[in-house]
Amino acid sequence: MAVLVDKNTRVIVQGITGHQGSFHAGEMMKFGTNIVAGTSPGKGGTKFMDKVPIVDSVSEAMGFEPNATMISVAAPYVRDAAFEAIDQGIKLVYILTEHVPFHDTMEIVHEARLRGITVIGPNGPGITVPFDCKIGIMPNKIFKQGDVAVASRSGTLTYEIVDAITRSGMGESAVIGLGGDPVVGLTFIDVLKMFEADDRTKKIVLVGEIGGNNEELAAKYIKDHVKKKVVAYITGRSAPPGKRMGHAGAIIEKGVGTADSKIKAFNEAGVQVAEYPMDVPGLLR
Amino acid sequence: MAVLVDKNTRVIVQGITGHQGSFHAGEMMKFGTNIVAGTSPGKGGTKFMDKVPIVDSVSEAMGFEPNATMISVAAPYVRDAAFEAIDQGIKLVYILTEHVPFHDTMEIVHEARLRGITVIGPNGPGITVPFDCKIGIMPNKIFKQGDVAVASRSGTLTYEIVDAITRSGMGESAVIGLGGDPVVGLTFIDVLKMFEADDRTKKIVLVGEIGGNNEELAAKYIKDHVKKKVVAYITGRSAPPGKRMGHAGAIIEKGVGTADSKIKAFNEAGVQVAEYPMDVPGLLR
Amino acid sequence: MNLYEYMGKEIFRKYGIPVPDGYVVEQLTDVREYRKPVVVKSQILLGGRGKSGGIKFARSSEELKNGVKELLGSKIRGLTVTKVLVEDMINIKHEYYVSFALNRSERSPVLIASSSGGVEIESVPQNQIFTRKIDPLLGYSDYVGREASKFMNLDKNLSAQFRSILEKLYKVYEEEDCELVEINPLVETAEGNLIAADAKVIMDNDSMFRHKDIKITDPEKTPLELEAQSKGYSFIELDGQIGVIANGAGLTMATLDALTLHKGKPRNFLDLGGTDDVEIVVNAFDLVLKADPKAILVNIFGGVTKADTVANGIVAAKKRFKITKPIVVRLSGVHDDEGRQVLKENGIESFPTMMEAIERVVKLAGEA
Amino acid sequence: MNLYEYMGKEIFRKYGIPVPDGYVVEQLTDVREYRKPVVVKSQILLGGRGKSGGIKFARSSEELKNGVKELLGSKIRGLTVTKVLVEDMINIKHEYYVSFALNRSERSPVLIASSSGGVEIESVPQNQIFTRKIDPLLGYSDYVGREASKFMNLDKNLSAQFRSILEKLYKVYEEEDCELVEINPLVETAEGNLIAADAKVIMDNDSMFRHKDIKITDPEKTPLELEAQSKGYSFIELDGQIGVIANGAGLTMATLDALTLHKGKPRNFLDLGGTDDVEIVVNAFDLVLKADPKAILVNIFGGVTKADTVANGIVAAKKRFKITKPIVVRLSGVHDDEGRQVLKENGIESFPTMMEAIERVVKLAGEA
Repeated sequence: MAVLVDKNTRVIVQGITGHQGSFHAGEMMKFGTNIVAGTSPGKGGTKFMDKVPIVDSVSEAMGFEPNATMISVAAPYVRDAAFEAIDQGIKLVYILTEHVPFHDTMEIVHEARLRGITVIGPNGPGITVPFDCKIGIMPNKIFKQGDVAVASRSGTLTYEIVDAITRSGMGESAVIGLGGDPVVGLTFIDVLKMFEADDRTKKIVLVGEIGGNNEELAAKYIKDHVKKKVVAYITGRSAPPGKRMGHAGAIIEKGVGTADSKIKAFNEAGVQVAEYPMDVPGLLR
Repeated sequence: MAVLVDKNTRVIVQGITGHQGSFHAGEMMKFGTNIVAGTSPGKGGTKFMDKVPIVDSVSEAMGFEPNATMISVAAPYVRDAAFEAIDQGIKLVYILTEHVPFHDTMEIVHEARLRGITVIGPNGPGITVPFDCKIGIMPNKIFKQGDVAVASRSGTLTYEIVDAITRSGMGESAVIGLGGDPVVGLTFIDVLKMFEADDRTKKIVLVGEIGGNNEELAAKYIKDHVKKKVVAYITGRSAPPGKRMGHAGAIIEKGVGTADSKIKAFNEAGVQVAEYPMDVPGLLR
Repeated sequence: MNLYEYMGKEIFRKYGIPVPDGYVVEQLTDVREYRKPVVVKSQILLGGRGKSGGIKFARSSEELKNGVKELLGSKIRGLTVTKVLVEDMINIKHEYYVSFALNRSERSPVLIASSSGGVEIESVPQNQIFTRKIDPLLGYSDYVGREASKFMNLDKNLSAQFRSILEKLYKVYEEEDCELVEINPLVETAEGNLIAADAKVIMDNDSMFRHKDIKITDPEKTPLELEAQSKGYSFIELDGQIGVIANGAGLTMATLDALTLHKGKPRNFLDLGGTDDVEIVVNAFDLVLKADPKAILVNIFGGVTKADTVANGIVAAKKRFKITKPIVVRLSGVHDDEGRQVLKENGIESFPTMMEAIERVVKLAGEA
Repeated sequence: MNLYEYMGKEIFRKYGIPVPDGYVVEQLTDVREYRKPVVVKSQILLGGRGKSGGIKFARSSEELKNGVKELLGSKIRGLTVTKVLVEDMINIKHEYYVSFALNRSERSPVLIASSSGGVEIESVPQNQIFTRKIDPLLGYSDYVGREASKFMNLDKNLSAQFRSILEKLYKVYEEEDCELVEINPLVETAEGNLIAADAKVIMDNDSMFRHKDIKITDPEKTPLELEAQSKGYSFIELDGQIGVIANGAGLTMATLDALTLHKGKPRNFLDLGGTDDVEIVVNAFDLVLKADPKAILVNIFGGVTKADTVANGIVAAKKRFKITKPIVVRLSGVHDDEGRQVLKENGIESFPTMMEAIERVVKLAGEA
């Protein structure tokens, strides 16, 4: 298996008939993702795009032997949908939804961890392994198969950087959006372990932002454990303290988690930090 | 390691200064159990029997590197004590206390399971592996080292049967009291797996009682997976339906879990069921 | 701890589960003015009250008063009705069943639901019953209710009501430390609303330290059992002639089993528990004597409870209560020799094995 | 969502955490008869109110009225005081600190406690601060409080009170979906009681669908930010001259960063989010124009938000609001060619890369 997913990954979409769910399920199928079923309570028995069976519950969807799910339901219902997937033992749970209360996410993430289940998100663009499998909302066209693995706390900015990498002639082995919330399923350290173990991956890009100490911990981890080349970009340098920049995760708390502290930590770990997003490909060479 | 514990097991006693805790800690030490510390909030800094350090919390007790705990605190405080031990990652948690609300036990047992922690009890006599380690309240003098493993839902009755085995000239490889409550940490199937895998154990005795379907499930498991000789005794044959016989676990519900159903299940699995407790050694020959 | 229907419904109301309006009547003067059709329901802890005549329907002031008069103080299968619940009659369109109970082997709660309610759930065919294990850490969540709704063919409106009730019912189960919460029947009214027409709530006795507001005496217990409970003994009255005192629930049960196999009939179950106090033994005799057995068997395997302590207790009890009935004692385990010596000195028969003691006490009871 | 002290204390009271008796005053006529010494506290969301003169002590009817008069309507560090809390004065023997907050990297709540309260916790030496991760599945349990009590050297009586407060405070944290619950100072009174002299409660904005009873406007937000919030935009006013519209929080932040590195000063942060609706673009312009920037930069990487949709939105906004200020657009990603064509036809400058657009807008803003 590549990073977390591959061609054999069998995906369901919880909330496949919703506005977001249906659009992105279609895009994922175009990308090559094997969507085996979708759930939409009350709409069981119909088909999505004349092809993918729609069922009423994850319990029924288990008949299609999924091992990953994309949750695309409104924020108040995410806890229920995630618990439904965890209860059935689905091993990879990606939550697309934004504005999930972080107390719900804490419960989801801790339950999942103890059961050996990986949670991606919430409020991130998902995971893409070109061209094995995409679970999430990244634009299909920016990818090219290659050896650069990208992990990011941001969405659009990830696309910007992936696009720059692709345009520069390189390609991606895996791209994971951790999610922009204060509590998300994966840390940079979690994905660094995966990237380091992944044969396809030769170089690693981390896209961080202000808030929390995820980047600082990652820098320390890189120093001690990562042999592959790592490059970083940090956004939010110009953010005034205490102002909330859209991502709930990006609050500068009491001087911890500033852009400066993160850049310093990376530099100390021998990780070059790009000044502008488009400088990333240059640093990878 | 023998079944769950051995000479190297490092035990703490939560509530070591209580009436029960101190008495049984003393007995355990006489048996040879390696008690490395005891907790008693507010009494930290003193010693138990001039020997075992007393500390205020499990967190402090971790300095003595325990890997098992005996919880002997009053029922309303068991949940707190068990969570304290689970939070510190102690791998074997024995709960001596009776009258623990079963909703508390459900939480404790499920949390522990997910973390790879074994819970014995509540409301059972614990575990004894002669003469490596005893965690619990079984009388020291009834044991003899041997090859019979005993698992029981009852306390005193266990002693009666162990005593009979010892008097008959045989001895025990391990004795586990599952506990008499409706919800306990271990099932007969759990211990059958351990006994089957244990080199010292050649023969197995299960002491069941009315209520639940633990025995029926065990019988099926024995038929399919257990090669060692198994003998059983079931108590509560004469219990009138619906009467509560001291053990909350021993309610006959709606015709399920009667003594007859259990005896029948064992017989079908080729397990002989003793009519009287003292008949057990005879069946083992 | 089995709660009366009206108590269960009070809890349901507190948690927002719809129940019919009603009030409790303990004497005729409690009856309020008749306004609309009501049901008068005896508050006893037995299934099948209706069939036993414990429920009356009243469509007039006259019928209401007569119904209450008839039921209050009446006996239903041995139990005296001291309270009746007067409740608004509801227009039943359909009856469902729903409960949360404990699945012991899974160590988890289980949801049981069926479209076939209003009858004992055991009589409903398995394929009409939805059962679903609830992970106690995940708890009840809406997806479980959606699965149940689908199984039960509930339409959108009913499903929404049903799921809202399930969520609250699970809260009752969890927060009130219940062994069982059951609504049978859960009624769909002619107006399309779901309402709990009955309430069965069994709370975990061991949890009562968290629910000090709830104080009822278990009506299934005899006065002697209640006395024993208040004194901290695990004690059950049975209908035989041989009084039994043993230590440990398992050994006590095994003693009853062995007695029964020897054609002896136990008068009671009494578990001394783990004790080392002479007075606890003496008080145990007090209880057993009140049950007026023909002979008394004491079966002790000494451990925490030392055999000589029990022997001293027996001697003290014999003196204090001037017992003339035969007492047969089996002592084994810790300090058994010392104990048997004490008994011998006081002229009380004792044996080292359970079988000898049982044979002896059965014989003595038969002669008495 | 930052709650005022008096709101936090209402919640504390509901959960049984001891707080001083008090009442809120919005106008002089709300002041009640003076009975005993009180503290008059301005209700503003700033630390260090005391030092800024926002707290008055009143030991007479006169002082009470004067205190309220002085504070109501006064400005403290830019914020107008519209409410004051009049509260019984307490006899302070010692001040402690306690809070539950989120530890992001552990994805867990953390308990922070100290014997050195009444000051900003950042100023307390690390070795006087007790911190303990709470496993969100195990939740807070008494053993954590015992560990904290020991660290803080609380005697038995204080420890019991403290642990009872901790248990309730964690309930507030969990049930009210808080980012932070803080009591600073937690006062030990001369009488030996612990009482919450202040209350800082920050609720998770994303959880407000569960807390519909709580409705306050964030006083830290400017009127324009509040307008943006009501319209569903993530919008922050800054003090520069270049209006910014981008899509995605990360890209928007990166845009501000790049602008700043180019000596450009952003007037705002505006994240369009994932949208494909022309009107959302138009309304974004409305907000940015109200902030009166010297030039406007639009930075779009097309994905869910298609570049041509944004281009159409820009054209529509330009017409509707008759914009004469320079607009510089960067379009890339999905439908970027089509989008740039639309802009070109309407005389709006656009670039394929972020750097070109940033250099251009900084230049234009400098000239404006």
